[in-house]
Amino acid sequence: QNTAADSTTLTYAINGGTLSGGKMDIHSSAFQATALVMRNSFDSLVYQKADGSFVPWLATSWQISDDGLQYTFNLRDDVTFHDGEPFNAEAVKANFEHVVAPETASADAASLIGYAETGGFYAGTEVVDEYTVRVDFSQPYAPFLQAVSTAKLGFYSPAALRENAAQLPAGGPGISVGTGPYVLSEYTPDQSIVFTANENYNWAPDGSTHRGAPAIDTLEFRILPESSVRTGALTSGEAQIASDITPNAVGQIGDEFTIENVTMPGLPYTLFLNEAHGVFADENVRRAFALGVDIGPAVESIYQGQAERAWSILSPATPNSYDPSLEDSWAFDPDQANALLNAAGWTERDSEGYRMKDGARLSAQWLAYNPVSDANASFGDVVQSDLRELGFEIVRDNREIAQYYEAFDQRNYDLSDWSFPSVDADVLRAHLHSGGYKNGSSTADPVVDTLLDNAIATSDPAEREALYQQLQQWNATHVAMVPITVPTAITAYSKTIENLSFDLYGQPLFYEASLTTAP
Amino acid sequence: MSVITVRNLRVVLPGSATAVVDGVSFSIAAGQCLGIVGESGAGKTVTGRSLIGLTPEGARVTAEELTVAGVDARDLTEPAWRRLRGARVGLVSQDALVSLDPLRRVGAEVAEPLEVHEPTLGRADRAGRVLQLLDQVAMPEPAMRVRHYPHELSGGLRQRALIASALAASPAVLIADEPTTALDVTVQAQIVVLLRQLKESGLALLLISHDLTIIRQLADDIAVMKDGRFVELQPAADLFAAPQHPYTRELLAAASQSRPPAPPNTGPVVLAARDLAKTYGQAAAQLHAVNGVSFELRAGHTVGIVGESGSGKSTVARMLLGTETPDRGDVLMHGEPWSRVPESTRRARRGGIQIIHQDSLSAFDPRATVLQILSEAIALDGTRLGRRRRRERRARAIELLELVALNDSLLGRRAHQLSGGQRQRVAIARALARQPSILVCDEPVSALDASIQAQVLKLLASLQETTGLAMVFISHDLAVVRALSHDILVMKDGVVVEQGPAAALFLAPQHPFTRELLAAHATA
Amino acid sequence: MVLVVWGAATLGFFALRLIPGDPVNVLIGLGNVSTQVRDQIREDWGLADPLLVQYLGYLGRLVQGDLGTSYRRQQPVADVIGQQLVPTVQLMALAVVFALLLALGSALLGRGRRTAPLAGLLELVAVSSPTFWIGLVLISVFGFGLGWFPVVATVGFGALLLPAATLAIPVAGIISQVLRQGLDDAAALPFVDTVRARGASHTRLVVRHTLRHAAASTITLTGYMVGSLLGGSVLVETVFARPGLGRVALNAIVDRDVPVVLGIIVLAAVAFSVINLLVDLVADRIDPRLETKQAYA
Amino acid sequence: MPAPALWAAAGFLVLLVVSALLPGVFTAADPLRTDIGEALLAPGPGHPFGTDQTGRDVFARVIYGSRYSLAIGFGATLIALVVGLVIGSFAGLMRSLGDGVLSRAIEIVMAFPEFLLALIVIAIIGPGEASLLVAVALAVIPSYARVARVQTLVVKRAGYVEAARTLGVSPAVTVLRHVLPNTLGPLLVMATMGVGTAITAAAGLSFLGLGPKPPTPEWGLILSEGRNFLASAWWIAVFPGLVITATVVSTSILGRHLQARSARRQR
Ligand SMILES: Nc1ncnc2c1ncn2[C@@H]1O[C@H](COP(=O)(O)OP(=O)(O)OP(=O)(O)O)[C@@H](O)[C@H]1O
Ligand SMILES: Nc1ncnc2c1ncn2[C@@H]1O[C@H](COP(=O)(O)OP(=O)(O)OP(=O)(O)O)[C@@H](O)[C@H]1O
Ligand SMILES: [Mg+2]
Ligand SMILES: [Mg+2]
Repeated sequence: QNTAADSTTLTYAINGGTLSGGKMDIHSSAFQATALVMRNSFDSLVYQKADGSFVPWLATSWQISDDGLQYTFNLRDDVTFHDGEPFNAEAVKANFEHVVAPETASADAASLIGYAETGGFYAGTEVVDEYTVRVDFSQPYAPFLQAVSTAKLGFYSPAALRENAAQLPAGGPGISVGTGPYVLSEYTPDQSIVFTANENYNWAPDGSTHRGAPAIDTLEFRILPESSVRTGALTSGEAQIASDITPNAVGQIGDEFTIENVTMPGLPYTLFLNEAHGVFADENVRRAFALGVDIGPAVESIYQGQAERAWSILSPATPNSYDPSLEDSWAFDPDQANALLNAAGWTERDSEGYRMKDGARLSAQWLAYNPVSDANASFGDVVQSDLRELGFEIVRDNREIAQYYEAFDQRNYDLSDWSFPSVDADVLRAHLHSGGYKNGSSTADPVVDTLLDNAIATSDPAEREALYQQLQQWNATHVAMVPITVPTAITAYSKTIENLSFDLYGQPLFYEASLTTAP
Repeated sequence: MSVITVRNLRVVLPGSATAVVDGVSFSIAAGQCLGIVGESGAGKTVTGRSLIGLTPEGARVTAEELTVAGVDARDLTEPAWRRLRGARVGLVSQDALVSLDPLRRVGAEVAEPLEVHEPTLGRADRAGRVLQLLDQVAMPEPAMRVRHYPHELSGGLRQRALIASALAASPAVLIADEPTTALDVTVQAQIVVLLRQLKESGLALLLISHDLTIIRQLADDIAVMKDGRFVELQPAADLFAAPQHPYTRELLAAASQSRPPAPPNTGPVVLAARDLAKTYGQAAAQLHAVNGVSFELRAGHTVGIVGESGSGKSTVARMLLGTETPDRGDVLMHGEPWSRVPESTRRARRGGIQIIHQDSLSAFDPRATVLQILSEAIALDGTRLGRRRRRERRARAIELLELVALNDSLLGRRAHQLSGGQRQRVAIARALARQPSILVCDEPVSALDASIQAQVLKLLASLQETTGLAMVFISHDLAVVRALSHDILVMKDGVVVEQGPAAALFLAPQHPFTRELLAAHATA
Repeated sequence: MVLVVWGAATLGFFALRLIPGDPVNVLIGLGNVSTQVRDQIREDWGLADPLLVQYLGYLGRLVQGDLGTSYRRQQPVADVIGQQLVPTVQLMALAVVFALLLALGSALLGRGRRTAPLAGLLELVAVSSPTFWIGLVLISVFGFGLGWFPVVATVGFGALLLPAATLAIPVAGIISQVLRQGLDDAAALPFVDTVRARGASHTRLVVRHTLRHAAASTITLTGYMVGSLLGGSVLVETVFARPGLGRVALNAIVDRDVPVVLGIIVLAAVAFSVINLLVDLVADRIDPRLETKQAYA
Repeated sequence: MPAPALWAAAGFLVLLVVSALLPGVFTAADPLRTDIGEALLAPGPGHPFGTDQTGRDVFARVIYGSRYSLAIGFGATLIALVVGLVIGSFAGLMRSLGDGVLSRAIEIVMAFPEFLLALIVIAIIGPGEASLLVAVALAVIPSYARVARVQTLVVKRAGYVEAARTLGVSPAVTVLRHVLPNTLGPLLVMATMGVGTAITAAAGLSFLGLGPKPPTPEWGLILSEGRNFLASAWWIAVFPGLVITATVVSTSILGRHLQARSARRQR
């Protein structure tokens, strides 16, 4: 007898180890985990469907001016925030202004909105009337619609922005106040985040199979950074759904669970070779690096078939941009790599067998921040081992986040690594544009900048696709980054959850879902 | 009707082929006392304990007969022994001062046998019995004492509590193992009185002691034990009148030894104490450990200091040695200031005055061998000898050992591998290594048994004769002081209550306390 | 006690300044932020003042009971600590209880002639197993394998059992060694013979007598171990994903959240002093001969 | 301690020391060399402890890792012992003022949770073998200092120190010849026990990512890397776990033996 029939609770085991460090603010956090959790409390202006098209959500309709410089949104007039404040044009304006305010120190959301301290093109937000709002740009910005479909450009209650701005990064009930189907009702850092159904909710995106308040009353997100504990929590029945399942755990999860494996769009897991520092200034060395690591088998073994080898700096899942011609375009070739290193003048050897030039060792320092995931660490071991065969030393430098940022800001490292999910290929702007905030390779090529600028200025999908393919080709030649694997979001959940849907990032969306009693 | 009958008792300890107790037979009737005397390690304790099943772990106990309070105690199981212990046989262990659980109140300790053997007894009844028992052993103010912890009681009171607890479950036999060692003479006498009363009330008593004088006062029969055997077992009167065994005679001789000192020559004053005073603690808790002690010591002479425990004897010794600075007064050595000069000045002259302690074990670095112990002192000698090489130091060490009647086989041993007597002699050898003109002896023989005591005293006397050493001799045992001293100071509560030539003092004691001391000594 | 707290706060204050890394970076994270904004933040947080001024300011506030504001969470440090204090105290308290019980069990097991080596081995394995290792094993076996204890639940006594056991095991190993040593030492004391001569059974001997003797040193040690429990609790909290001060401390150091670290240091110093005081009181009660001041001077 | 256990412990430690100094004696495999084709092989003839997720030989990693773990275990303990002894005996020997200041200082550092101290040290120096060693050492120095101080106070009052004084031995010689050696005894025993604690503490810090950099084959790091393979490839974590335990057990057995010996000597 399930007496909980009148009150359903779903427990969701997530990694989320980073959230406690002031990363609960959708506007300032660059972490994907923030969006994953906060999506439940925050709606967007538009909803992006699985096929990449946009449908109304908080905006009933929108117009883009012919010059591509103005986006006008007509808003629903029946939406209220969790604290009862009305959602209207003023609220949108207040939120967008919060994103670009210097005190917010936003990285990702600001980039999404087209703001930058220098070289940005976000020009401001105007209230046209109570339920109409217009966003202006100084140059055409095609990805904006996609940007406003993400949780990171979601909306806080204006009251929260006024009164609790400083507490937003810490987050919590009464602080993280949005319009979403769930109200954040309890937050214990490093432990759990509890959401309760928003009984007033009646503004689901167009095409939603469910209307009104969500079917599940309580969502408890359990923060469990140890992956084995997450898996165990799921299989023992303590949680009904768990995300960030490691590839090697997939095999241990039984048939009573569904495994959702979503290939992430955006930037794959990529190594950034910093041109502005040390040995990677030399293109030959960069190419030798890319050729000298036997990436394919390593990916196959470490990700145990749960993730594909990446060939390009964009994931195949990124709409309207991927260049499939790059697939199998280069192979592990230690001879060629050795030849390139010789050509670059790294011909002498030291006592440990590493290459030398002018008394200096061929050595690259790999900057990463703790904790490094098991898979990434293993991959690093392979890189280090393979390159040692070439006489190329890799020194791992895993730092705590504060020191990581410091080194990163000064670009005084040789090599770093990350992936960055995004539904829009414009993610490359942050990573390759000379002014990009995550330009880990220190790329500063006018050609690249022009390509990126042109790409956001055109709204013609085919034209954009061509431009992004040129960028991918550019990287294949210049090797600013070495794509490794296309990350997948692996989520496993009990078959008692019905109608669970996933967004393009592989994040579960609980609004439509319901729980049945165990069969 | 004997309460205890033992025939041919034999105890073999694990890991040893020879028996520690061998062929021992005796019996004790109700109201009677058997005394066992003998030197340390003779097997007295083991004999006593085999009557209560507490021989060392793994020991094999065999006997043709072993009847304890009507029970055949051969091959008893542990639970069976437990029913016997306390209820039929009581034990007052050697080392009375540490034989009560220091963390429990006296009342609880005394009550424990009742809890074990008479579990039906109510709380109030038990408390009543405890008071009654304490009353029986003449514990003053028993109602207050039950709430005290053992460390809050003096040695004599602790011994009484221990006896009370042994008697609690009304045993028929009491084994008292060295019930008076470590106690003052005055207290010793009180305990003897108590034991005598118990005996007279019908208890069978097995009294173990190395002190013949105690045995003599209580025992009806006396057994003399040596190397695990009874070399002699006789009614007390017969034994003292006509000792059979040579060892018994030796024991008796050692006990009665109190050689009057030879008349002194008038040598130079080597050490002079003037109005020494020392106070410990502050304000309310202030304690005048020593107050106004003065005397002179001449070459070849001995000054004896007696007094009960805590009277300030050791404090005087430390001030003489210059390890404690007097609060008032002064010590002069060879007429020169000594106690009030800086330690660095004193160090050069330290060789001239040396000390021997009661507890010689702690006076040796546990890591050092006898050779190292002696070498350290030899090397300090200001003469050329000090810089001589190892071989010569070794030779000198052997010489010193011979001086104290030891041989070089001990050179490689560490302090804990020596017997008490050997250790005390090594301490003396070390003191002599510096060729002092003054030797301070602070209870040098109190930890030793009678025969060895006698040897050490003899050694000291002969050293004084041959070297003209001046000695300060401290003891709470009048007999020992008497054996060596020319002048005697009697101390009580930090003050000298009487002072004078030994002969006069013994003949005509002036102070009541001295008389009390002498009286206790005489009964002993 | 005031001295200890002051000393710890001072030491902590200056030691934390030695950590490289600009707290401003922590405050803003990754992003394009102008030096002007940085300076503003520095100004706001009083990081622009000379070190000594900052130090005196800190002490001044500390005296008034103000621990400052977390850089990271923008909350008063007292609140940050307050939120996490209860779970940590629960965890540690239960762990201490477990450790003592386990130690007692092992010590009693170790009294038997044949079981002694077994107890010794158990102790050594307990001491030598890294905490996170024990935690993962306990989770897999008792949490997920047998399903006896909830792992994911965050409230309730049941959820506390496994983490507390994990934290307790290595500590129990150490305490047990000392307890066993204490029991053995006490068993060699002369009064034991007296007790046996009264006909007391072995159990009675241990329960009524030697255990008390062993307890004094055990409790002193346990008091000292409480400090090191914080280290273990970081690992336990990480493995079991529990909230608590251990992780707050770890994250605060990683984040250079100086006010929070200092707050925890001050709290730890206060706790240390209080616990030592309690331990001394208890030890005094157990052993009437002890005069605390002398015994530990 | 039964003799066979003692010999086994000593033998094991000797093997460890040899493997730390000359790892090549035990294995020809390269602890850092990955071989994806050989990944996750169960223990077998070629790989006595199996291989890990990147095909490295776990046995070779454990053998080569002994260098780091022993260096941290013994190094940290040695540092703590020496520094603790110096501070503690200074405190114990000095007259009231110096002792007061030093023992207050010890107390203050002891009030710091060990772990916090270690974390701060690592934060200051940055993660790595060296800082791990220093951090672990620093965390335990106060305990050693405290014991050294108490022991010095005891020894200072011992009869044989007074005996040396009355013999006229100079204070410096007394300290060197009598006080220090007798203080050292209990500390040495504590240290042999401490080696194990140091190794497990270091493993804990490695687990948190504060230890040596990967792919250093430090035991704690191997253990931590292998923890998610417990169900599918138990050997990655179980063998290093066993070796850690065996090491600690061995040092403790030796420590207890020493303790028993010195206790016998004191009696
Ligand atoms: N627990 C034990 N283990 C080994 N040997 C023991 C033990 N107890 C006593 N012995 C040995 O048994 C012999 C007899 O010892 P016992 O204690 O009976 O002597 P004692 O006559 O009582 O001497 P003391 O006058 O010193 O008390 C001694 O050689 C002693 O070393
Ligand atoms: N260092 C000290 N601090 C405080 N009190 C002390 C100290 N040394 C001795 N006393 C006290 O001074 C008094 C005299 O002690 P002292 O050791 O001189 O006595 P004693 O006559 O040698 O006794 P015993 O026969 O027991 O050796 C005692 O009450 C003792 O407690
Ligand atoms: Mg005896
Ligand atoms: Mg004395």
